[in-house]
Amino acid sequence: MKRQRNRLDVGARIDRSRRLRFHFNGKPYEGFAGDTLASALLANGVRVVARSFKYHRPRGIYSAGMEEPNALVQLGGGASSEPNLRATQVELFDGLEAASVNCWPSVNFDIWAFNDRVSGLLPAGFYYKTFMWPKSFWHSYEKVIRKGAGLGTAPEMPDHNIYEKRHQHCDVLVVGGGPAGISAALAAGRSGARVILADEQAELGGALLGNGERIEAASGVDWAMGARAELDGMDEVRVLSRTTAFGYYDHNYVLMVERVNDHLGAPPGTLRQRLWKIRARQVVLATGSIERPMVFADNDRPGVMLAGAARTYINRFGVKPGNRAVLYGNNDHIHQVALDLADAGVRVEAVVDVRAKAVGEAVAAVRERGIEVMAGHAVGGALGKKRLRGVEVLALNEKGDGFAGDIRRLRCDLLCLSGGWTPTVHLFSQSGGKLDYSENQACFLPGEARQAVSVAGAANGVFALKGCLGEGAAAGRSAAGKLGFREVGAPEALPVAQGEAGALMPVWRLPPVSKGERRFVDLHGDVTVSDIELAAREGYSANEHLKRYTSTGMGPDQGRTGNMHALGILADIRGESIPAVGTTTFRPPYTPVPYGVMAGRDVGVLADPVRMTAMHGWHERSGAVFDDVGQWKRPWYFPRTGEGMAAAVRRECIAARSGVAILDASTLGKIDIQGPDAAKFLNRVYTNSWNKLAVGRCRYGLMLGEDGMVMDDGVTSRLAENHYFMTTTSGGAARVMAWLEDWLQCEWPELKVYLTSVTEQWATLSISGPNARRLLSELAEGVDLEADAFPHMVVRSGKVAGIEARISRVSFTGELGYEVSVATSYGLALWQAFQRVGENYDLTPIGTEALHVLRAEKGYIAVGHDTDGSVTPGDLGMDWIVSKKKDFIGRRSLARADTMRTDRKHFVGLLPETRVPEGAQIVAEYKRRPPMKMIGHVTSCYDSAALGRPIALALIAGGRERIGETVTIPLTLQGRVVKAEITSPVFYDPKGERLNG
Amino acid sequence: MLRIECPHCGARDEAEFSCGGEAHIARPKEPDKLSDAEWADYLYMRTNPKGILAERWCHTFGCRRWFNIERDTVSHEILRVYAMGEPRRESGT
Amino acid sequence: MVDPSLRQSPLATLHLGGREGQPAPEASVHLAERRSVGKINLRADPGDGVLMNAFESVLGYPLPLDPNRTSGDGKRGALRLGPDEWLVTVPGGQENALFGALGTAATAAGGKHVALSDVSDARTILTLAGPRARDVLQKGCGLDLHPRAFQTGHCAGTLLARAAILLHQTGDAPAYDIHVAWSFAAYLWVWLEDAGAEYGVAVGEVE
Amino acid sequence: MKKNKRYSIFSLARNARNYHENWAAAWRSPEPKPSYDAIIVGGGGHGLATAYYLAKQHGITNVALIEKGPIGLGNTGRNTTVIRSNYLWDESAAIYELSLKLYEGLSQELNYNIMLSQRGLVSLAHSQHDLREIERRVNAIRLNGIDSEMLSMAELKQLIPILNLSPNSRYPVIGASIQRRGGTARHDAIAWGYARAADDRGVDILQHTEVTGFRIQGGRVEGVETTRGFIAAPKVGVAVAGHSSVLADMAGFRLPISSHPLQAMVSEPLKPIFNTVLMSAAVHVYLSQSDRGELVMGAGIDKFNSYAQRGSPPILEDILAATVELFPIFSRVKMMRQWGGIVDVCPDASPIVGKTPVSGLYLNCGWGTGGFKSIPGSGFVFAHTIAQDEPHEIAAPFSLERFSTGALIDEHGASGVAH
Ligand SMILES: Cc1cc2nc3c(=O)[nH]c(=O)nc-3n(C[C@H](O)[C@H](O)[C@H](O)COP(=O)(O)OP(=O)(O)OC[C@H]3O[C@@H](n4cnc5c(N)ncnc54)[C@H](O)[C@@H]3O)c2cc1C
Ligand SMILES: NC(=O)c1ccc[n+]([C@@H]2O[C@H](COP(=O)([O-])OP(=O)(O)OC[C@H]3O[C@@H](n4cnc5c(N)ncnc54)[C@H](O)[C@@H]3O)[C@@H](O)[C@H]2O)c1
Ligand SMILES: Cc1cc2nc3c(=O)[nH]c(=O)nc-3n(C[C@H](O)[C@H](O)[C@H](O)COP(=O)(O)O)c2cc1C
Ligand SMILES: [Zn+2]
Repeated sequence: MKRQRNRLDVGARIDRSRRLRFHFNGKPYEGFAGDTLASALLANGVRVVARSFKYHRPRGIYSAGMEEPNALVQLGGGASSEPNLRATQVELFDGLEAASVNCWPSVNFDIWAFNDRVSGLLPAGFYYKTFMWPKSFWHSYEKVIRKGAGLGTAPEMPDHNIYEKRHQHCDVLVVGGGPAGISAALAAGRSGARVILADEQAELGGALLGNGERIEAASGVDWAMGARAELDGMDEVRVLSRTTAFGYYDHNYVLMVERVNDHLGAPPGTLRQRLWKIRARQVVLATGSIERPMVFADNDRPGVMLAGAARTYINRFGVKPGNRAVLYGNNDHIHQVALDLADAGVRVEAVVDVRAKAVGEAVAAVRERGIEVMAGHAVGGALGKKRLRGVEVLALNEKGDGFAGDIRRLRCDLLCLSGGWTPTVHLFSQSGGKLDYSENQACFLPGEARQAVSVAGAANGVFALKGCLGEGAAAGRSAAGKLGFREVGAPEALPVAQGEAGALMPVWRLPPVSKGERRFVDLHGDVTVSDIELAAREGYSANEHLKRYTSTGMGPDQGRTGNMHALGILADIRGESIPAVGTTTFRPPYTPVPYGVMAGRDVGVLADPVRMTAMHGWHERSGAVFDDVGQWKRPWYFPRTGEGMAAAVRRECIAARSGVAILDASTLGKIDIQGPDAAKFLNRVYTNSWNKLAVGRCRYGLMLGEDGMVMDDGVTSRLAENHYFMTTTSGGAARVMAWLEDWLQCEWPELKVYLTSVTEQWATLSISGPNARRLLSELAEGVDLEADAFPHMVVRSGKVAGIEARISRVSFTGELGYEVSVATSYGLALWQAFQRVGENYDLTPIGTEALHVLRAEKGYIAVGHDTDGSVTPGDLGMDWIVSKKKDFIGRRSLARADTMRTDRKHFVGLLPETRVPEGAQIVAEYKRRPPMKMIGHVTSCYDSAALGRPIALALIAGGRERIGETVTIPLTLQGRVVKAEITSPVFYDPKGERLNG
Repeated sequence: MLRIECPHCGARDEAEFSCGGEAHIARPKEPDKLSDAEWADYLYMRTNPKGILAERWCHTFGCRRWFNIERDTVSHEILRVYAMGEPRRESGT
Repeated sequence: MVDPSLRQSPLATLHLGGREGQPAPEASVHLAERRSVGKINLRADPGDGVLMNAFESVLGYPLPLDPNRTSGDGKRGALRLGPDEWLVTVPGGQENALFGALGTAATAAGGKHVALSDVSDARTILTLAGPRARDVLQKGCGLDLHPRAFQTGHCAGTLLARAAILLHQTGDAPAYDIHVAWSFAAYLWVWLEDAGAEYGVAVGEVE
Repeated sequence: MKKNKRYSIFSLARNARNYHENWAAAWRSPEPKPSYDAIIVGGGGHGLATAYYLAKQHGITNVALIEKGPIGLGNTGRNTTVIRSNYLWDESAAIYELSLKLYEGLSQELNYNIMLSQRGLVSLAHSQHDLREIERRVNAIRLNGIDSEMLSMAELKQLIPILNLSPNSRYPVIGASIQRRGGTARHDAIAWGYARAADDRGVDILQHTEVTGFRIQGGRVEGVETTRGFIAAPKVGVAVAGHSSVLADMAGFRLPISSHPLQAMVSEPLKPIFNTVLMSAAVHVYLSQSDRGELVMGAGIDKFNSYAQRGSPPILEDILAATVELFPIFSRVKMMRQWGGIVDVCPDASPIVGKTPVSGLYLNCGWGTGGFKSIPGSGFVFAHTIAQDEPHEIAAPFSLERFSTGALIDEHGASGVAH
């Protein structure tokens, strides 16, 4: 294993006693606890860590945080493989494995780098201009293009970690744990408010962790650690480290992801990440700022780095990011960093400052050290390929917008850039807040807020530490204060030394030093200044067009380091101000979020509740095959050993027609309707009349949408003077209940009716067949089952198998039938009692499939099966159930031109030669080749045991007038054609005699 | 996720509610007297403003009660919560 | 009286048998099903004082008139579900008697528009208690359960994970009753055990 | 030097030599004329295609296309780009198939590569009910002469090996259909390609010009008020999607439309892993992988009205849970960006294309969650309708009158999500 040759001997926040081994691109390395993958790679002198998206240019580490545009890696393998992580954010752990993405065969030798050679052919939007001929070739071109695009690879195995979610309310949410955020949390916390402080880094401190600033007599880091201890001691404060607030939604709803154990390698089976769903009464955003680079030719070479990052590598990670450095920028920061570099033993070649008059404390200190300050100069280009070898420096003209004088070459392997700061306004902007442009600071600042949010510190354009501390505390105090929390004995402001700073001079674009040079604006997407100029030339000069045409800011880094330059350059080209050009939209997530954590535990068995009836256990033990009806599992059929579906269903049907069958009907929706106006209410929601239903009687009802289309059906019984009991279809239960409440509360509040859903209170079984009465009589007590005493469509109470039951004589099979309902917890006992006595009757459990065959033989509709929301009662031939004497929901719609057409699709029976799939289409005139005119479709089709042939139900245009005609069912999928005769939909027992047993 | 103030239960997450669309659409008293077009107006035509909309919500997973709110369809700000049956505010307010 | 031994729990399909009541020293949440509770859904006009008094005399406590509040104790009590809706609970087996008494009282008080529905089996009650109970619930419930916002005696209809529930805080431990529809109970139990796993879950004896 | 307009590999190579400095603007930025023969409001795909076909098919070239912002940034610029024509009802099949056919030659016709990628569109069934509906649709589509097939489980496995086909999944996949000609196209290219071609034929594309009112005299439209003044025209076609009700309000009528957020998202770019387009109506998710490598996914609408181009996060949680359930290997893939559009939803999930109560004013809207795929076809028939003042026969069923007559074209039930 190689020595960490760029590691400093002392200082920084790494633990040199804890060595961690890791592999990068298959090679072993060593780092220390506290390292990120990026700092460890730099410590080991690894320069090329990635290839760019389009031209596959070699790239190194550019930043020290989430803004990293280059160093994307694939982490782990197998079930822990994760694509596209920023090496600058990956905390090192022992055994970590990482590899560069988007290169082949290796990051150092990448075949695709050929793209860089022909980059002249690949300007922004080149694909819109070519690959059009020959027409059929695009598909092949596309394959190649797709291979070249993309970054990391999707894992090959399912994830072996788990994720969870959590809701949390708080008074004040503080996002960002730098000096501003810490101060805010302290102030709010001391007032007794419920506070959450979240920061995406491993430790609190923010910029203090890397910039060596001091507060009072202590280092900034010590101050942060002290604050952390105080916060941890407050009952109502929760500090969440490694937690990124990534989305700011309506009504102060903020989503955050906490990386629970990624830094420990997230062992299999453990909780890896947690989604926090925060509802905050007040939010303080102290999200800091991101340093901007400078733009010049070949500014993407490994060794070019943001100045603050270089500083962080030294102060926080004890890594010397290079041996010989040049600094280049437009503000004081480069001078401060020059001092840190020099202190760390880096040879500082020169500080190149575009400002003609570089003054201020830091500049003076640099000069004092004997470091050359090249004021009024700019870097024209970088030298080297896989590593930086030097830079070319030119003097600027007086206005600072062009070059004057000769190129001077400086040798270096590190170039630190600072083009100013971009406040991290992402979350503020997501919250709906407006941005204002600050000419002074050349950046957008939070303006008018739309939600209960304030912004403090660098995120608010306050870049000096003293201001950050003060503004943070004020924001925390004010947020808590708005909620009535008062800080007692607010401490004095902390003393911070603050030097004189020179003003920043924005420079977005300088003329090219030579034609065809590439100055990268968006490093990730390989977008250059020329690309932006081309886009503008071609008319894509709206910022939103520019973004999409060039793909600026569309990579995983979302243009953190490039967007402001793109904007500045575009404004320059258009000759307009930056605010006139405007930003593109900030969208969640702030940084990419794994699907897994958004899914949480809502996968596998917890993906969606499985609803089971009281009898479910029995069905399962009896080998039922289930079908999903909404969330319910319903027995579809009950095969016996060795029996296929067809045979099982046939057997079940025969049992119902000749003996007795039992069905679990518990899933039917059930609604208690009570009140003096109940009948009036039913009259309005059903098509038929409910005026004359006697107590103890049941009636079938059909419900329409206000558009006149059949919506649901079911049997309703009158249990008492003012008490009705409605049943609905299983799938429609919730919808009907909601629908009825809606009408009652919103349209007819004058009706005295109460609705209570009792679907789950009752377990219901239904028995049908000639032996149904005899079977029931063995179990029923206190109910006279004789036909005369208990006729069809009557409901009675009594005991069945010793259990209080409600028995109704109804039938969906056309046979003599009863529904027996008991309190759900007795459902299984009831069912088992039937099984026990049923042995003598060959009682056969049947599933939904047999039920469908049986009801289809009788021509009974199944709503949602034979109807699809476009069918009226008239279409179904059910005018008999539509009252002419009263208004009801949907009635007026039946009198519209289209619903009165006589050639609408009618519900009819079909006798097909062979069984056809449901959904098969019907034609009157068959043609050998499509297209042909369809006149309807098969809604239900079964092999009928009772009829000894296949039967079907269908919706056919003018069908009732066509009874007796033969139509054709072309089954193009199976390559056959079936003829069928149109009939009445009632195939079996048309007189309904069997109902009476 | 919107935070909606149920008049009965207090502020709850949007997930507990169902949205019923535009409020104050009264069912015509005598549908038969309406032309097809007038009926279609009741059935389908909606004011769909960019700005303040009076709409109905039901606290489905709470108290199951319907109520009205005024909400800005651009900012999503909820300006007013009021009972079912209470009239809409005069326009311009 | 129907033989209560014929009753079955909605959790039967989970085959918890044997795990109930096992000692779990590490556990900081306690999960159980409280099966034997009679429940009556009551709808009436809270503004009808005569009616309210009549109910109070039957129940021995007043129906709560504040939203999201309960009255009575854990065994016999009423939860306010909505402006004109309550859930009245009694020890299992007494629901028929109470149902009758409430009905009679309503009639006697001249209550023309009152609805009573026996919903004892429509929902079951899962009880969740212990120092981390709140943390378990917050994994799937958007209510603010902080003691400043939700306390013993409060109730709320809400969502827990993908199930509709009625949540009732019954003690400061904290302890909660979670009323959940019969057919969602098994799902919710599995969800709760899963969510509680990190805190250790003791599976309680069935009451 | 003469600017380059024609696109080809040769012109690209030629231009590379002078650093691409000679490319002409794809479309001009003209000053508005006081009057035009026709005005199209809305610079989304539908408006731009309409302007193009007005010029190309009907020789009406004195046309202004008026767009309040930059073109193509409404739903056209933010949709998941699923293209298919496998619709249930004959009326729908006709218009979507016309569209797909036009799409198939569009790169060449517009001389702009729209990157049509006919990689096949798979619809999943998770229950017997789903299966029945899918079969119904496939049968109908085939008899309409449009390609569509059922896939066996084995074929499905071969086509999408990473799909979770375990019977123990909460929503096990029990069947699927495919339209092989279905796929995706580059959304921006549709807008820009049509704009460039329309401009080439003389259409004035007026960006950053917002229509603020209509001038209507005696029931006839005379022109539009805009933020850049009044512009006269005897014919005005409106294709503003989510803003249709706002424009209708200006013209004094209401529409059966409500505007809802529809959300979408992309993952970070990945190497090719998924080579079809997949939709599952039951679990409400659809996804594809773009040429850049992102997984592009969308969901169902948020249920409340909104003009905010953003929705609520539970929708995202749901689609991502569904996605992980269907593709367990995507659990560690990351969502990179999510956004929303404003979709114009009709009660029957079908569009409105035709005349309005104001003569000379025509309307194209209600495409809701599914109108990207219809851009060429809809533009074609809408241009005809405007030019002839008579609905094109394919557009006729999609009239506004159908809400009075009741002849709705209900694409909800059978199509599930209408993407
Ligand atoms: C997230 C999402 C996913 C989708 N996925 C798919 C899919 O996979 N497949 C599919 O086929 N469809 C999909 N759609 C639907 C599809 O995007 C739309 O139906 C289609 O783009 C509509 O195009 P358009 O031209 O009518 O509208 P838009 O593209 O929205 O254009 C309307 C234009 O009108 C302009 N405008 C508005 N008001 C005015 C005014 N007063 N003056 C001037 N101009 C005005 C707007 O600025 C806008 O540019 C999706 C939509 C969304 C939001
Ligand atoms: N020299 C200069 O010109 C200059 C310029 C800018 C800033 N600074 C220094 O930077 C500091 C600014 O202090 P501050 O507190 O405003 O910012 P900060 O940068 O110190 O802290 C911001 C913190 O917010 C976190 N963060 C950002 N977005 C987040 C999100 N979405 N979720 C979770 N965490 C998030 C970051 O990880 C960081 O820790 C001061 O020390 C100041 O001196 C100096
Ligand atoms: C098909 C498609 C692919 C997209 N791919 C990306 C992408 O790779 N990177 C990205 O940042 N955004 C991508 N977007 C999203 C856009 O950046 C943008 O968010 C979206 O068009 C909505 O616009 P708005 O966010 O400006 O409102 C994509 C959008 C679409 C429609
Ligand atoms: Zn409520």
